[in-house]
Amino acid sequence: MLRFQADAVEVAAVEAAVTSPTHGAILVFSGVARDHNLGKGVTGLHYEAYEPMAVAELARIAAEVAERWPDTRLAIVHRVGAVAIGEPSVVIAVGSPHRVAAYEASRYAIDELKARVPVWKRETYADGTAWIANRS
Amino acid sequence: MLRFQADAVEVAAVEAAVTSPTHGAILVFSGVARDHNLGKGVTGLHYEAYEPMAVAELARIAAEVAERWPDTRLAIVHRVGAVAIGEPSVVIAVGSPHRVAAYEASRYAIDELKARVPVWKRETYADGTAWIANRS
Amino acid sequence: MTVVIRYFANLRELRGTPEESREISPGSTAASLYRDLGLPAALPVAFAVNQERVAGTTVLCDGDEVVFLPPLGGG
Amino acid sequence: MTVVIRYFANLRELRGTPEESREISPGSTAASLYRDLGLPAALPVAFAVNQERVAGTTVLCDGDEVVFLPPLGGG
Repeated sequence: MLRFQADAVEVAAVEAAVTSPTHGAILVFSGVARDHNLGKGVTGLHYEAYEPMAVAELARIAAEVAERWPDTRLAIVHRVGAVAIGEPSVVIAVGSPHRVAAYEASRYAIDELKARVPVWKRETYADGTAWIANRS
Repeated sequence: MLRFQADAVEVAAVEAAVTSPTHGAILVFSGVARDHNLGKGVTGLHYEAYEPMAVAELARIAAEVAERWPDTRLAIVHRVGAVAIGEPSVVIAVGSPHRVAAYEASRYAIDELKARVPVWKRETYADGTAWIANRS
Repeated sequence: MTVVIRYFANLRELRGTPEESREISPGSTAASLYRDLGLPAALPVAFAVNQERVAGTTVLCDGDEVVFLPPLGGG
Repeated sequence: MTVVIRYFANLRELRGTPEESREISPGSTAASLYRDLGLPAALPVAFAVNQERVAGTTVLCDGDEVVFLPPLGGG
């Protein structure tokens, strides 16, 4: 499960995608829309993706994870369109026989996603909007 | 939320306990009962805790997390009694403004739990049972 | 020869369209096309051609899909 | 003087009871009590008195709750 969707993410479904009876550790990361950023109140978020390339990039990240942590399973769901404050904009689930690999793979996936996947975020404030880049 | 319970863990409830509108990252670790260990098929698990001391130890770990990663929130729920294969025996949720702290705090919590909290695990096989210690 | 340009985020807003076709002269590169379009020189864009990240010096071919990638904000 | 001993996991199974009271002589330590009970010397137990982890050399007091901690298996 590697995809973009406009609907709210059902975290349990992403987790279920990596669950298996041989996996002792499941780690679920949710990036949640915050009510403030850089000292300003944020009232809403909007995500936009260059979707065919973004999906291809997610697939490459998944392939890298599979190579580095061979027994893990990975699922990534990212929102596009409007995301309300408090909702996850991205959910990354990793299943692994051992927890150390789960932590490493999860962190690799979110770090690489932020650095490489063509997705953009627009924040809405009381007095306007701005496109916000990830700090590298 | 730091507790032991006989009932199945509702992961969403543990996650909700650390969610706040100021927190950009939520990380949920689940330790799941596996169907095998050390080459043997496992048909069921049983956990036993020295509960007053175990709860006190969880509280100490939570205090350490709060000191090292000041803006995080932590919830830990551990099962006691019978745990079916595929069910989580422990769920640890961390909410944090920033993801790096979430990963570090979560990993610290599960590592310390395994090393310090007085809980024991008995595995059931086709041909008997055994108490299984964590590798240190 | 013709390329298709897709715009995202602030570049889409700036350009006022998500997509356009553009005649280019042979030898045009991703970076020279960006300049020729009069897009902001200060924006630290990266370049993608046919959904692969490329250097700005990449020479464009007829039918290429070109995307200028503003700083990313996923996650 | 009397201490209360609580047993867990394999020690509970071995001893056949979750808890017992025991008369001890003054100067008894957590480790000497473990030996006096005839519990397995090979088991790498740790010691808790009144829910605090202590060294085996800790001298016991009247009314103490003593627990021998077999290797942990939580998580």
